[in-house]
Amino acid sequence: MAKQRGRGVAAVNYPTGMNLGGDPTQALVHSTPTGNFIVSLSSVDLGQGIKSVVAQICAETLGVPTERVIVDTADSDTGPHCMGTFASRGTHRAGNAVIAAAKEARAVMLEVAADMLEVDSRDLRTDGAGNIHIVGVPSKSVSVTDVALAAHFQQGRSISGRGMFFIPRSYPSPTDGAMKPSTCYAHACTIAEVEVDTETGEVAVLSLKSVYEVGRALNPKMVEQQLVGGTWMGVSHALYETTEPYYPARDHACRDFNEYLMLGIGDLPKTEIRVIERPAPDGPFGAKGLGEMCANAPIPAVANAIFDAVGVRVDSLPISPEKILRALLAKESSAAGIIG
Amino acid sequence: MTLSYQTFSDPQAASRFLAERPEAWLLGGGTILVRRVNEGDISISTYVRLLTPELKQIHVADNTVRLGAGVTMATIAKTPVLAFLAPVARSIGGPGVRSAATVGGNLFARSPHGDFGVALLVLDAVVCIEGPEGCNELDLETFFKSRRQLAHGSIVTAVRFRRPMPENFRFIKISRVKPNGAAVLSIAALLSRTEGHVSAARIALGAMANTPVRAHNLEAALRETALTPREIERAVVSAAADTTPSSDAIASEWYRKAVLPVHLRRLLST
Amino acid sequence: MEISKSYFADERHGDFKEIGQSRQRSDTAGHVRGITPFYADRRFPGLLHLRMVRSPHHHARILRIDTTAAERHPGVKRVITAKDVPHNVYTVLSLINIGPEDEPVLAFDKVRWLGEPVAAVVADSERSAHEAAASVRVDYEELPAVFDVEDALKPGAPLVNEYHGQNYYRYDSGASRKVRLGDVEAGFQKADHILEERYDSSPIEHAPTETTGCIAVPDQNNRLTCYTGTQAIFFTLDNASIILDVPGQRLHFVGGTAGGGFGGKVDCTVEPITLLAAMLTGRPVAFIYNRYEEMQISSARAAERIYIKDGLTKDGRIVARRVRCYVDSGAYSRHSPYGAQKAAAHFPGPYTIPNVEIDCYCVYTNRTPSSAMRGFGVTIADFALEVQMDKLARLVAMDPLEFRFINAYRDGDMKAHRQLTEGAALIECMQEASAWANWPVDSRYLKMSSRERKG
Amino acid sequence: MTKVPVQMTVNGEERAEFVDSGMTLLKFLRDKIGDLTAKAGCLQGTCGTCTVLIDGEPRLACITLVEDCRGGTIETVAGLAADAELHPLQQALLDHFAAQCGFCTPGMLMAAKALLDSNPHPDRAEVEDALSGNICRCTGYEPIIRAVLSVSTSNARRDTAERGAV
Repeated sequence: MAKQRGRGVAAVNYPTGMNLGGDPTQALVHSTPTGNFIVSLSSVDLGQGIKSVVAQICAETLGVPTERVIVDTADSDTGPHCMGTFASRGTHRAGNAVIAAAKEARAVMLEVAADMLEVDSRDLRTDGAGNIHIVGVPSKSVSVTDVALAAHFQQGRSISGRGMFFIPRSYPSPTDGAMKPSTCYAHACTIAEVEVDTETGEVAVLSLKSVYEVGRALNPKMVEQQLVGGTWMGVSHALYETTEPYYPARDHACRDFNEYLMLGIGDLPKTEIRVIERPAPDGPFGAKGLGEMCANAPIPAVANAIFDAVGVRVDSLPISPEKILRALLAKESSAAGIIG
Repeated sequence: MTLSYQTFSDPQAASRFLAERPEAWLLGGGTILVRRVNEGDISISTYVRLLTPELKQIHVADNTVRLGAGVTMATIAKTPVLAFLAPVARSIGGPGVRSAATVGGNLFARSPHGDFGVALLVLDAVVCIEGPEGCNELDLETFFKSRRQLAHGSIVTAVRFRRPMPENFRFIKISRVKPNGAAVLSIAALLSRTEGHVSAARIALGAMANTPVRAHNLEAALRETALTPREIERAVVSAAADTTPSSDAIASEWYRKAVLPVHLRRLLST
Repeated sequence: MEISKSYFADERHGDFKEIGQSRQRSDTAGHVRGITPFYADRRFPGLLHLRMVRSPHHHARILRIDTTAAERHPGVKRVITAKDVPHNVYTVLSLINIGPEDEPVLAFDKVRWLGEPVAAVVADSERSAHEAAASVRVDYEELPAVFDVEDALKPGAPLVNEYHGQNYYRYDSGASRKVRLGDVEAGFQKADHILEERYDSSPIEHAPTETTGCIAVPDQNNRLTCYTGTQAIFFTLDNASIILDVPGQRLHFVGGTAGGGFGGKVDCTVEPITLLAAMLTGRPVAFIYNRYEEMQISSARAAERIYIKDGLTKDGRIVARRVRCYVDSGAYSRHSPYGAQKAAAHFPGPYTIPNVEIDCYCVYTNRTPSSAMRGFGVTIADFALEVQMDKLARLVAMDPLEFRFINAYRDGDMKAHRQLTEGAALIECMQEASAWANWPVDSRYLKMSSRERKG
Repeated sequence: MTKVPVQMTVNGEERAEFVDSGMTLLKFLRDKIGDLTAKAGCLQGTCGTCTVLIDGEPRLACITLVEDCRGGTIETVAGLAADAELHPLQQALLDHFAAQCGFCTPGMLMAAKALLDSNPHPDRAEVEDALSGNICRCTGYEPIIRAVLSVSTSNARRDTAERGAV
């Protein structure tokens, strides 16, 4: 049995958004009578957790705890327009829209509080725990609940805000392709370690160390969810996945999860993640889109590690045991001076 | 036609019922039949459930094992007297599949599935078939060769085999997806040795033909050898003549042929 | 997961109370209790089921569609064919003025891929829908099919999609989306080494555990509500409005909780026909892909063929890069014309190369239409680029990681698509990886910064 | 259409219904008695999203006929939590951020419960085997494995504590 190990590296960047179509998303924020806040959106949660992350964004902007924010999304009768959840745009676009809406709502909230405390609203601060106080005088405060009640039932004001984030469409130049296809870029570098069975072409990915630059990890545990899951998908793409195993021939197209191969639960590499933050000036609290890019660097890193291990290149995905074995046999034949 | 479900407690009656109705099918664990109905196979409209208790029973007497066709992989995996078969049973999909999939159903699974049949084949199992014409027994190799010609209405009720010396039994399943994915190939081997030499060898292969097959050429090549690395190396090449693998979504014909000797060598060398 | 805070510390302002906190997700309690409402968890009395009659051919002329037996089948409420669809030929990106409309909701003159929908059967049970679908008779005349992207571009190849008139999407820049910077031929001339390589991928399935689908329900206000797993609520609503030729105010979309998407649920393939079925029957209708349909009918990540030719100096600088990329769009456009130009912008990779020539082609073949997937236009490009980088490094006997430092883009660098680099952090990712994974690089690379072009 | 009677226990509650003959357990649970926790991910028995327990065994409700479940004891996620309090497995998935889209979660939970009911202290390989029939496309499985192993560990701690008490 001949098992050989190797390491490979890959480094990538990833664009946020779909500027080439024009990229708008809107949000509305309003308070309930008791000072909870509803974010209305039409963005979709595919599992990435946008409902939670925009709640945190809204809370931070308003200066209230996250649990006081309720996100109502994806009902076309109540939520303002969002292009959709794709192109790593959800958190970035919806997040920015929510910040804009929450800022407007916050301004009203502080004005109401200012009337109650008989000060200028510019002299007010939120404590993040549900209170508004005068700068430097924490004892002179009102609760957000009382502010909302006052707005509704005494001052007759709506604590609400409208938010719009819009990237105008970029049209590529027909001659040289000058264009602005996206806003900020996230980055990643993965180092993969593999073990290749030279007699069967089977690959075990032993470990992956990935560094991701995400702008700002708005919720680190949720960032980790995306990055770990995406890394798995990358390895799975690299070694397993195809709906048409004999592409471009259409034979034996996969019909089920027995045939559509993915990296199995019993074969998981040791996956470790580190995050770097270089906040994007246009991102919500600096965040960049990270949902897509996390799957990308592992693919070439694994491919390069296979070459490092056994000295053959498989330049077509997926890098199946068969392709590796054929390459190894071809290398052996050419080393032996056999043409073929 | 709407679906229906019929139960029988007498295999003969079930067999007669099935024989007269092409749209009626005997239900095992559902992994094949219910799936087909779910996916829109309208040629099936009647499920036939045979409720004879023997179908779910395991009998061991004088080292002869009788497995009812309705015994599940999960049951086999936890039956101490069949411990040598536990790794085979556990390789048949995840726990949800294993607690449904039956011995009888596995004999009808299409390549690359049907790894339990590979183990049974190496055990020289006999299949008990209840047909419209009565009860019949077939050795498993003949069964696999003729299973497509079985009359509609034939019911596999049990398999019977002699329990081997567990240490003589070896099984390996090569899957892309780990654990328990569909087979690139599977190998079952039963080797008896006398004074260090192979006195009897039976090898069966899964996913190396349309059904599990015996590797007669390989078996002959192994007989009387001492399983030295050189002898194994020479012998495993001969297995090629025993196989006619197909390409499918799991692996190509070429790949299966290419790695069979490697996996045989590894299995025989342990 | 660790956040390495030493990088860009001076840019990381902010004293946050909520941001940066690992608050528990609001939806997980519902997930673990199994009470999160996915579209298929909605229950409506009198629900009808829609099944498609699909093409058994890769490419064929439709001679006749006979639905008589299906219409008489017990339980069938309606059989829908192309003539019932108000605006049958559409393309999803018409919303951003990308045309021509090139895909029928239901095929009528031709089928262009195996599995293309030809008729929809709406019945009161799944079984009845299956049976009726099997009884629809369609006569075909098979046509030659083309499956390979480069074969499709050869003269004399079978024409896949008449709405385009040729087997590629015609951009304003011609057959390909072009990016040009500098003089790539001059760059090759100056190079010490040239490496030209080909990379391929095959289609990849999103494989969400929840399959694509929706339930359309006529409501009390003469509107229709569509419960859907779409990734884009208004995009899908607006496309449905066009296809059904009904004003948007008659449609109400409810979703926002999808059982995985990964880009596979933005094609609007189920909502319009299901809404139409609900309109025609006055009943709630469910159309839910089975797993086979999810695997072979729903769009895949496009297969790509990529040729990269690089000119390299012996001290490890890439001085010219030419890329030709063929995106296998399958029989129709869907989102692929967009993905191909996104790829064009991406192709030099996160490296600064003075001479660049990129051509990305969106090619039509007789295959399941491909579309967006996680990393649209980028994932396969990155595979090709980063394997190419590894080969280039070895060509000049350099460490692959050091080689990337030499070429890495930094703030202020001009990218091939004429944008100045800003917010770069590739170098820092590699620095961290180098130290952490014990992949040593020369100290000068550890002193580099994405923020300035020196070192 | 033939309606046939079936009777079984679902999450401790006796259920007696008339159903269409040939109905799957999944359809029975979802359409007949309104337990929507088991999901229809493939209807092929290949994805595990419909995993429920029948008489303690993990079973795929999509390929199981309800007429074969007569007299049986069915457990689904709907019966997992004791009112407001989550089952330790549910809590562990929550704590480990082991759910993203949530569609595979109910099946994962039932597959894990089947394991822990029969083997309170599984090792990692046993957890992998127990979940090997359940597809998750979001998480990369690792957080789910860790969540299940954490329950195994806390089972062990509880066992030790109980032994200590005696």
